Amino acid sequence: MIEEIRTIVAGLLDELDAVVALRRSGEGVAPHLFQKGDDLSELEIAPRYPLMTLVSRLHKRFPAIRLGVVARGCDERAYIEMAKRNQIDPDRLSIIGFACTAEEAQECYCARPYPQQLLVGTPPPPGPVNPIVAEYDALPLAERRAFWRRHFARCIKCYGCRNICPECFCEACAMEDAVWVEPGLLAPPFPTFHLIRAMHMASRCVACRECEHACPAHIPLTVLYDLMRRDMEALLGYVPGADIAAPPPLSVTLEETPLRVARGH
Amino acid sequence: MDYRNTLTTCIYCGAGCQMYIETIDGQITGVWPAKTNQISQGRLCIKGWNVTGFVDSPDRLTTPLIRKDGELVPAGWDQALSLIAGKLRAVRQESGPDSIGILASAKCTNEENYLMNKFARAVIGTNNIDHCARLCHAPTVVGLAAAFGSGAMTNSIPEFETDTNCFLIMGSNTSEGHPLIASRIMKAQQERGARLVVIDPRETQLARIADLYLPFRPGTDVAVLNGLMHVIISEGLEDRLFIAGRTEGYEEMKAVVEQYTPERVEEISGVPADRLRQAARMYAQNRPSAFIYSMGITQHTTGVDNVKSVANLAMLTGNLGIVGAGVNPLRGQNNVQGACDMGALPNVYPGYQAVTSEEVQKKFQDVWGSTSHTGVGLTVTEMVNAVGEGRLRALYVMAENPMVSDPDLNHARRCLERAEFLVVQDIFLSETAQLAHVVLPGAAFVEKDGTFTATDRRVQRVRKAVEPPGEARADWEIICLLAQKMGATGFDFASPKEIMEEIARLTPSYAGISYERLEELGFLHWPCPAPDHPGTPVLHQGRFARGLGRFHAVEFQEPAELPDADYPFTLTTGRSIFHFHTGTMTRRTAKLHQEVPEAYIEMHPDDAARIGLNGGRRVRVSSRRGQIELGVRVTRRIKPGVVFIPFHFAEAAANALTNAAIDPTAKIPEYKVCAVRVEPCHQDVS
Amino acid sequence: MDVEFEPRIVAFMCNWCTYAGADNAGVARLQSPANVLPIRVMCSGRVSPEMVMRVFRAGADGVLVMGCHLGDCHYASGNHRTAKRVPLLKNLLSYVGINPERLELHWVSGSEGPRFVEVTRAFTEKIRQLGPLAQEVAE
Amino acid sequence: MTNEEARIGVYICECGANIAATVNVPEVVEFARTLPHVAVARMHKYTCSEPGQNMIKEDIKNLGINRVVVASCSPRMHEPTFQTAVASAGLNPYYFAMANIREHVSWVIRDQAQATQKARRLVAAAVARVALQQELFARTQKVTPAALVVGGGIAGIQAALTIADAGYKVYLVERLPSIGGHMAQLDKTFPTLDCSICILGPKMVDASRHPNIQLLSYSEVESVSGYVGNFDVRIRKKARYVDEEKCTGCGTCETKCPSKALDTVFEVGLKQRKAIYRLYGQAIPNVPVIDREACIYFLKGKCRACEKFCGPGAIDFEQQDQVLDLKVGTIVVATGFAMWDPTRLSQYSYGKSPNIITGLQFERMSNASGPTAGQILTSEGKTPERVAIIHCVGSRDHHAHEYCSRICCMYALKHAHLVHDKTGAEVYEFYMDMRAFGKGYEEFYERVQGEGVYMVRGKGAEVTVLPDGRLRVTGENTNLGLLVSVDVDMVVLASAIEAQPDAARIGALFGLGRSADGFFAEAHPKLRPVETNTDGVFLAGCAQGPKDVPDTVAQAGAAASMALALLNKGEVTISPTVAEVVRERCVGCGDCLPVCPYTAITRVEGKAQVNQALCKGCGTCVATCPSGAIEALHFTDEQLVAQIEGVLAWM
Repeated sequence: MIEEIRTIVAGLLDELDAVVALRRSGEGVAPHLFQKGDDLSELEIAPRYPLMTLVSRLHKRFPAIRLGVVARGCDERAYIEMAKRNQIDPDRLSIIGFACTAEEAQECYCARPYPQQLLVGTPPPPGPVNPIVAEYDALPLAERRAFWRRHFARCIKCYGCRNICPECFCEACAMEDAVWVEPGLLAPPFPTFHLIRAMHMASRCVACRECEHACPAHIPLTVLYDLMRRDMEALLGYVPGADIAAPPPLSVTLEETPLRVARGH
Repeated sequence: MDYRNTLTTCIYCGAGCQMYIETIDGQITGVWPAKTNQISQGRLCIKGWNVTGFVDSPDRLTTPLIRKDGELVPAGWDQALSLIAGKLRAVRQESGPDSIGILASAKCTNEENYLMNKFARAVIGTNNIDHCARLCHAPTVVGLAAAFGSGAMTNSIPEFETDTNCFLIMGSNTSEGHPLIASRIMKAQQERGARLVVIDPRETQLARIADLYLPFRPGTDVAVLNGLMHVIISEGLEDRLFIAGRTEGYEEMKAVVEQYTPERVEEISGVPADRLRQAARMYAQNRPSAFIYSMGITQHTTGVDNVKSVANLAMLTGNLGIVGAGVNPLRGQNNVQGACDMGALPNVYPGYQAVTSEEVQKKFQDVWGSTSHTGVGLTVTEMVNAVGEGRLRALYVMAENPMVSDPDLNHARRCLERAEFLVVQDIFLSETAQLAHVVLPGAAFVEKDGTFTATDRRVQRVRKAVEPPGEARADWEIICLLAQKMGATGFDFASPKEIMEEIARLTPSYAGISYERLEELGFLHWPCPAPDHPGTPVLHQGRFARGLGRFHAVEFQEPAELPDADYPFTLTTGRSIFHFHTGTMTRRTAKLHQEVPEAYIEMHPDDAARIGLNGGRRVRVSSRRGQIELGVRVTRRIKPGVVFIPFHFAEAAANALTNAAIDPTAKIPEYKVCAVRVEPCHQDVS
Repeated sequence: MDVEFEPRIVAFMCNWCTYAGADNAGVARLQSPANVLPIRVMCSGRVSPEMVMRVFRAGADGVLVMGCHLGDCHYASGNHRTAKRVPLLKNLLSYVGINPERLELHWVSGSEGPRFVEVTRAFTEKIRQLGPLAQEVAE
Repeated sequence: MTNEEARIGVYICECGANIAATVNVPEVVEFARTLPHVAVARMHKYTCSEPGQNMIKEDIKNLGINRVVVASCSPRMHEPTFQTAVASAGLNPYYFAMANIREHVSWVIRDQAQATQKARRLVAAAVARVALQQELFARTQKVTPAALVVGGGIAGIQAALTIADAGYKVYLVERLPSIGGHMAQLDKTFPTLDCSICILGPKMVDASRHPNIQLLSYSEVESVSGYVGNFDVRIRKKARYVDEEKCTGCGTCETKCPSKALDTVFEVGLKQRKAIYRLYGQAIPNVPVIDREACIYFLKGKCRACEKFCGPGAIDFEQQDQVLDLKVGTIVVATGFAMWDPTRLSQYSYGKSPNIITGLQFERMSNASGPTAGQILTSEGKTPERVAIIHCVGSRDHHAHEYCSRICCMYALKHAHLVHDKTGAEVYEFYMDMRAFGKGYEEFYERVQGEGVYMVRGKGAEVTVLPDGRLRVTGENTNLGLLVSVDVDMVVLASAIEAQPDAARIGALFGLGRSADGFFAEAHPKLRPVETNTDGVFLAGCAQGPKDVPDTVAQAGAAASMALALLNKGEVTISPTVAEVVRERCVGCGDCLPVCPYTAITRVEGKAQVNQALCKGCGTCVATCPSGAIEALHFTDEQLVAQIEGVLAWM
């Protein structure tokens, strides 16, 4: 698989300016911008980093640059939401899509562990729904409260969930806006800090799970985001990362994306 | 289009997290957490995420500065270095090497601290070298050396997540001081059900999620620890085999501890007797149990006693020499461990080799060509006083800021203002640098290569990602240049890599450490005596460094200053997660500054009512030594009668209030306890 | 919450419909609960999820978002966004254990004074039954 | 907030006893004095009065008050009053905030303690808010000296003439091939019985000849953008396939055209017309159009008879729709009404017999130029002996429209008179209440009664078609309390008028709201009857609600004078309470763009930008932006949060 990817990248480097992927150097692996002449044997596909964040940064910095990116399903979904919001220029990006392994799909609870532009690998079976999410509606309010109070109490306000998130490309963040969240408190104030993010994620989260990996407090953030994504689909028929042509559902009128029957709480 | 990600080690706290510094065409464009690093595992705290926030600050020093008729004016390197070299030579000739003092730095690399110790001893010929470890873990070094024969953290951080079954955290606000270590503790508690006991005057974040929280009166640590041991012994929970086989002095210790019944301890410390019992059982019955502490234990006039008591408790329950247990002092700075290892102390050479030992002196003499023979040198606090009294005529400070970090700042200021010749090497014009005669522009961590040694004796690489601004230079280069200016040889290093080779030659515990191995393995725990040695995550396995572990019989003593009618509150100081030490870097980092832009004092609502704050937002806090004004946060998370001030803020420096009274052996000041008065400022009521 | 619990309810009212409706109720001297504290905005579409969360953070026991009936929005479709946000937000609140019944969305036109009173009375009673929010968000 | 320290003056109004009776005003004043930044707090019996306003002005001058809070009635009532007062004392009007302690407190809460506490909360909120308010400055814009009148019925014609006479350019848009509207279809007008087209005709001619009026018949408004004083309007002038310049209106083409079609519009389905036709004899412009659906050439590709016989060669099968872009300063919407379709309620059996007709069909039948040349005839061509007229068909009916259609009673009486007059038939009027409120109306009612028309008080419940084709009308005579049943030859249904079927689309076009009855909503039911919630757009005629000709003409005049007031002023002030993008916070994601109903937001150099002249300040974009990069001036997050914390503070 990885060899296949390396060959494709080698080929693309003739037509493109550079290709974004992971690179092993010395003791570690990090995002890298492969250019002609670089040693492609250093190209890696794990661990995962939000490569579209880098693509966006490069597109903004170099207005003419034509890039390739080695992408998983979640990377491509991130790309779709970012391109839709003018953070990536689709005309200057080609996606070298590859399929995740069945194990990866499992641990990511990934419903679509491969990109639309699949070049390498075969689609594995989708992962299961996170059991907590699957059972969530049966959970009484008091238990939901206890659950999140316990988890949020550990938050050390590193903003890692936001910093690592490919969809959190804002210049200014509501979580840092003193009008919503009193600054300097540990754990950060409830409910504003975490719920503002959850609300923003409802139409953006592409379930890459990076936020949970980056969380020093091990908060199961995507339980909340998955629930919001589920509602977003149920209420407004919107699935983040699915369709580059679908407008942000909360921005348009009821005529454009009608409100379906609300689910019971 | 030059795109790079440079792997390096965080400069905030001693956890040893790593991150990639992303640069595009030589400009810093971002930070990626290092998923492959064993400590941070792709996670960072807010300081780590914003670790480069200050690097491009317009306040950075870009040229050497020389004081001309009262003013600091830009100068060339040669001019500045010649001036310093000339002055130091003159002073040494007139008043001898011990009229010169040197402050090394826990922020700088091992290589730089090694060079600084070499400069002091080989070039100047004095042992007057120390650094701010004095102000944090000196009692640990002394106390644990006495008990175990080695003054460092006994175990390694990853064990907390995988093996520890009970954490006893005392005097450490771990989630704010060492967030990524707290992360391991949280995971152990979440996923393995490990027990968490927190003993602290403040209801810290970990206290709130703890299985058991014991609030207590600051400064009564020994009483509480003796109380825990009393319960353990009286309930027969001690580890008799361990005590018999690996320790000495048990009976004397036991005799003292017997006096500390939970009821008596409750009287002294305010810890409810039954909760003390529960804590003792939880710690003793869930081996491996890790005792984790920090400044709350050490920054007392009884710092060494506290540390010895901690050692007693761990030995009593056999929690030493095994994975997941141990006595774990968390080092506050990125390289405070390394600075100590590298001999930036007045009493030891690198690797804790005594300056008083003839053979050690000879060993270094042989390699260096010369060294000091003047015996144990002065500590930070002593040097500052000596400057004030004129005994110390010249002081060379590398990347430290005693004008904010020292206790009783007004006194410190008076002293340093009298300095005949003060050289400060830093990246910003710190409060201390403002008093200097010569200022040398150093390089920030992203601008130089080297190594840091994390709190668990983990040596990791620091790598250069960008060039220093203007004429600023890496500190190791500066030391070499200065040494050469003074005619010294043995300072012609081409890179830190070469310096590490010399370190390995002279430092047994680093003997097996080299850049090649670090490049391959990522890290090594000292002791690492040989190039094929895997390193030592867990100390004291099978035998203690000193042979048998030593129990010390320790009696409780009150802190030097207690609240009274004039100063009715007990002030304790500490950190906020959003800032680091004297704030020179974090307060210049927008994302951190916006979280906590200014100093504040925490006080209990009852106390707020007592002083008639009614809704006011600012207070005046005064002690016998000074007075500051700052904002107030009313919170139930602190004991009535106790107030807390973070120490990062020069304009409202907690250390204007703190007491310079020091521990007799470790010479650490009592930052954690002093008596203050708090009054509302009335100009803000509208 | 020493004596009998008196809920504090923040009611966002759009300037053109609901606020006029509330005025209309006043002119008609229709008694409505003192617990309802009006915040006038130009359009219910101005009420962001952040704002609603902030109101709960500030200690309100319930929040009413009220605007023009769909189709009657003074700004044509401002209230369409409100209509979408509120159900999502109610769900979100419920997921972290805040009773979603503490947030309600109602369309009240300028001529519906009686309806305004009906809505505010019923909501106040419901919140009275639910009790103080503090017990649900205390950290 | 500006850096100067806020010095707030708080003024609590007693409003006579309106507030003082339930709110302990002195207590609220005392409380206000304890609030941060409050420099002075006073009470007044009538704060809105001259002396009340002077008190505030004096404090601004003498005590250096730089923020003002008035706690009194609804801001919807007096906010402008006080803002003006504050401004006249040299303080920016946006340094003012109002607490509504009358409509929201004293009038709705009996318990004095509760009322007083809520008053304190609202005052605290206003004080907290005003401290954060920023000074804002209204801007002025030139007004384009032209008006658009939409709808060429009597309302539109009247409005157009009035504006044009005042010397301003008017574009009069009519969607049908001719102006004239429903009034052109009518026979006589009540109560004077003068011939409708005879009084309308001259006005139509005036309109067509007026130098300042550009007639755009057979045209529709496609889009409207811009704002009061500066609207950009796009008009589609549908292809007539006849050159208006060349056509002399001789009518030869119509006589030669071989293809017929049913005229469902003007003749309400009672008469055929040709494929090339004029709406009616007196049509203006007097130029035919070709109906593509009926034209043989357009259907089969050959014929062109009209073309052959047209002397001036005005026929142009190649003609295309024309798109005109107009700039106007103001708009009068006079789009009229539609007739309610009686088939929607089966009990009237409408459509089951040709002898059951609507009021409008009767007008055509009775009209000399109509299908029967003015004779009242059954479908069999016989003169009816008995005719029933049923009122309130589709109005005052829970199954149709609840409202009273206002004109039906009078036109039904007129029909009774005409039937009686032309045929001598027995006429039965089934009515619920006879609503004859206008000038000379009651007298006309008397007169018709005098003519021997049978008045049956009670709604005609049902119409059934008997086997022999006659019609049976049954209903209750509520006066006598008996069921009545009458067999007649003809039934006239006085059906209601309702909003145009495409009123929703038209409303969206001009940013008009609609009231529950479906007609366009005026800005205030009493005080602003012709204004709308879109500045610069006014309503005339039945588009706003059912009314008869005199009322329509009167309202058209009113709308015209509102438009003229605007045009005369020559400039408009743009409110500064709009949205503003904080560029450094904006990442250009564009989530806000589709939100704006006025397309006031565009992306400029990768970031959002608000056209403040287009923005109406709803703030929906503000609530949509995840970055908080848009501020709603005068309703900023900071101001609202301060207000919220104010109302919530325990006290």
